[in-house]
Amino acid sequence: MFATKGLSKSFGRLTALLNVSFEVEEGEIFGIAGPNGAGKSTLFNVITGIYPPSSGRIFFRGKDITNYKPDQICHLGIARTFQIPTTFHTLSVYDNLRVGAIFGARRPQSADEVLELLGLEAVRHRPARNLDLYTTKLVMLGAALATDCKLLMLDEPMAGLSMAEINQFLEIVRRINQEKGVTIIIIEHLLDILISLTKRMLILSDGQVLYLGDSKEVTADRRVVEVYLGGKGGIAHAHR
Amino acid sequence: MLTVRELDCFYSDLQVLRGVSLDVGEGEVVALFGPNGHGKSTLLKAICGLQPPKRGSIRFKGEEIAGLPAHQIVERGLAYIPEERHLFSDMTVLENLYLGAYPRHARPVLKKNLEFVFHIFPRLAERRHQLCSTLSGGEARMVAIGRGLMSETSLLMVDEPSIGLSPGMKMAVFDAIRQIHCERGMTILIVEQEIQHALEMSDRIYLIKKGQIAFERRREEVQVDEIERAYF
Amino acid sequence: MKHVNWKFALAVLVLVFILLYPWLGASSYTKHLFILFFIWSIVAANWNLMMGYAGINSLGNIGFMAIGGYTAGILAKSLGVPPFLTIPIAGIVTSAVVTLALGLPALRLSGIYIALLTLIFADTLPSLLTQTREITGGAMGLHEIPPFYPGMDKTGAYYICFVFFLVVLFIIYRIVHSPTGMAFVALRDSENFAYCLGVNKFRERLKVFALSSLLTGAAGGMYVHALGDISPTTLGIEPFLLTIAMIELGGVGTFLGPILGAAVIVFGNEFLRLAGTLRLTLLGALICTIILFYPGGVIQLFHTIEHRVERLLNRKTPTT
Amino acid sequence: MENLVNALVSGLISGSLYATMALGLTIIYGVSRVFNFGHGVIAVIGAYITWYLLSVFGVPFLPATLLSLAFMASFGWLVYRFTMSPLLKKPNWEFSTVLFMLGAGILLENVVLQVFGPRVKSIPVLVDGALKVGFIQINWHEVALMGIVLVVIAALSLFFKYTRTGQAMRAVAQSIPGAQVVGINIEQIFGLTFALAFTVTGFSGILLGTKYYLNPHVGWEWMVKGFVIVTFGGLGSTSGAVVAALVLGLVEAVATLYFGAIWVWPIWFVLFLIVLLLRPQGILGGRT
Repeated sequence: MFATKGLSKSFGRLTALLNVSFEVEEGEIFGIAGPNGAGKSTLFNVITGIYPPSSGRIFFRGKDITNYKPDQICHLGIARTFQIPTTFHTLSVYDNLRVGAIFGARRPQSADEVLELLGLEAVRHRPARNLDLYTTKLVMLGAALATDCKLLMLDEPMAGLSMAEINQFLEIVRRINQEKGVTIIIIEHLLDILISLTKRMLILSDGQVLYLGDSKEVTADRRVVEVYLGGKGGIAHAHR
Repeated sequence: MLTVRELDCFYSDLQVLRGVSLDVGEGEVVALFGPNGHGKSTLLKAICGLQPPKRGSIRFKGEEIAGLPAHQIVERGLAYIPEERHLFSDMTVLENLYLGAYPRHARPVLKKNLEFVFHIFPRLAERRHQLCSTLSGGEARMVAIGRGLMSETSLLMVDEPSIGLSPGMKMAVFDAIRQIHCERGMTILIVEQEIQHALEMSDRIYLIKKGQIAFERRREEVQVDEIERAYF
Repeated sequence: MKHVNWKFALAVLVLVFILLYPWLGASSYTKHLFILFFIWSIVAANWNLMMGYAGINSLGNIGFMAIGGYTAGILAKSLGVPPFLTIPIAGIVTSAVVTLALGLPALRLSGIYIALLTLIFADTLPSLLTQTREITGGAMGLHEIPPFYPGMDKTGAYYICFVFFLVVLFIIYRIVHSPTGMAFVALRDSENFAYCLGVNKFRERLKVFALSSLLTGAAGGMYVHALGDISPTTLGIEPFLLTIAMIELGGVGTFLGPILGAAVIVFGNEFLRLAGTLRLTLLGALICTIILFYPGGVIQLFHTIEHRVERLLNRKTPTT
Repeated sequence: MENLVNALVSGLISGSLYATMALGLTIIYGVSRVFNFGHGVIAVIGAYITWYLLSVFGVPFLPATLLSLAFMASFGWLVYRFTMSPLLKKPNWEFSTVLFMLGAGILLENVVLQVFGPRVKSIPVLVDGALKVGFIQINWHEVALMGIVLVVIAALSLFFKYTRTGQAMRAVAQSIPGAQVVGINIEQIFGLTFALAFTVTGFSGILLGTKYYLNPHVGWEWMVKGFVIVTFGGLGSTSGAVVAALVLGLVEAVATLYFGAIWVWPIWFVLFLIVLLLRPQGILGGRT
């Protein structure tokens, strides 16, 4: 349902993405990982139209959406969250969701549905600035979800959460995927979480595809281990 | 030489560091490991004054420097080489290096330091009149490190020097850092993803996870599984 | 809930007072001041809608008002169009001209460029006016523009402007509390997130730009029919400064701020007349002082007082 | 033909004066990103102080100018230290500094009006007589002005290239974190930048005051021309500002010759609009 073909992005002389191609199936949870500076967030920004790609194409449900603007991409059914917890901090929780519902979905009642789905009724009238990290992340997720998206892109949603919160959050991600049939692309740093959550994943390194395939086999890939733990075969390799 | 105690640091409302304590002794090389987004860079930025801490103490050569503006910290002989490099892109390599010697105490020894920089990075000597915006990633990294050395520093903090570089360039950068330590006896605090390389050159390591020091080890005592577990 | 009620009561009280004022021994002069207050608070409120809510750093709104004023004046004087038509036409013409010539280009630009472009736009108008002396009266301006209705007195003008004032404020209130208003808060809090949730900044801003210039142009029309004349001095530095002062003094980005600011400035400016030539010096100093030391304006002062009073009351309740 | 050539020559002269006018703006913007909406009045103040020293105390031109520039430098530093510095630390500083400087400009304009009165003043010309080459006639005074402008521009570029402070200003303009990392005191450099820019602006006011009549309000017109020039040349670009000033000086002279002075402003506006739409980073500003 979603694919990129030969996507590249450079900023001046810096190449952030080079020839990245992958496909995501309808209803799938697809993982993206890679070390810092590998180009994961840039990939998200290019897909959601914040930066235009330098070359390559992006397809969503058979439609070429390369060079679409972020609001157009949202209206087609792709929503995203950000690595840095971002909400509209002067608006209430409910109004945060309403921004997505009114402008993204053009269907105000979707805000109420999301409020219920994520169990945010209790904090509905609270201003978004006074929330703990976990709830802030839920609100950000909720606003994205309220756009009636078909594809949800999550950028390191678990960073900074406690183990218990991570498990709770994973449960919610699975529910969104199963109950609402939303396809999900998730960037996550902790590989074990990604392995348990996804069937397939993409590993980026220096802006290029290092690994694309079955999540279970990723730790067996020598190059992946190398990238994560440093050159010369990595300490893990040297140790074994 | 550097003593950090109970440091709390915030990124707007988000607490990034929680009671971090760390020591770097004179002449030591200390490496800081930990997964991304867990506070390594923030710690370096807090020490060098770019991201003032909310609570806690940072003592450098016995003086409290927490909360001082960055330029006063540099003047005390502490240099930070940012991961993002922050070069002056419309200036030449040489102009960037000269600006590295901006603190007053660095100017009398400018020549000596410049020679040393060109000694460890001969490539920069060739490109001294080139604009920084036209350099490759590796060369730009060299300028950033060289600029830090120019400030006549006694403690060098290097943030992810190998990030985004080709394998060959990575080796060159690590060699240079090793040289800086061996030939100048510089005290170094390094954040690095290439654990193997960083481990080889360091005396001690710290591992940061979730904004806290998970453990501290001498190089001989490092358990590789321990690090692996923290990352995966 | 209680404090909402007393605020509402206060607002009603003020409105009733304004409604009855002509019968409470108002002089022709004080009625004139109220007319000025009605019109300027509309100009200020619309400017604030652009600047404070939509983040459009316009410095040309006085120019919009002048375009509306001249349009209405010329239509009424030269072509004999009745005022109930000239005012809407003034608004529409202003909005069309300004949105096409200024809004479409300016809103694609960022920050400082909007300020530059709008300021230079307003600066260009006086020379255009002198250039077209035959219809605009050049530096002399237009005089003896027909009033709202033949034989109108100050009380008539007072009530017409008052109704206009209420209608425009109601419209602005609705915009601020509409999805468009929410979009601006969202854009201010996090532009990229709003963008990715489907908010089109350019379109929302253009809407506000068109509407706000329409209402400002209409206010210009009200101005010429209520006061009878307009000249390039309307475009001068003093009205510009006065309006900026109203918004800053009242509180940027708040609904009531510019209205309060307009009240203080319009009535206060009369006292300032005593200061003679020092008046502009004092105004400049006032604006600087507010921006530097009290960026929230009068509204913030009210909020602080309100909080203090509430806290005082809360502290007393348990003890008594 | 004769008229055209003379117009071009006078366009070149006013263009070089506009260039010094634009320099102060672009220096402040380049380093601190503050757009000085009180710029014109600063120039006027510089000119008035010089005029006052010249005509009331009979101080010779050179010391009068130096005294006035010393005042401008300290004034610039004070303005930064006590108004811009706190404002820059608040959110929405971009527009609040604009409004503040606008308010301050009007305040100062009226202070000038109170102190010196509304009557037109003029600073005496530096040299009398005129130079005649064929049908072209240029006053020696104007030749001197062009020479001074050239010297000022050269001196500034040497300052930015070779002095420690000048390099630090460029460094701050290019990367604030980079400047912090090498130990540059940002606050100090910002303050010095304002001092320098006010000095240059005051000087341009003095030069303009020897060619045009001086009144308390003339600064606004100078300032708006400065705005258009720096936008043309690319905000923060010194060389761009100089070239743009010369081009616009010529355009203005030719437009006045063929269409009359009344069309000068609308033409500036249209040019400005075109530049903004085609290249918001300015004709000569390469980078955004």
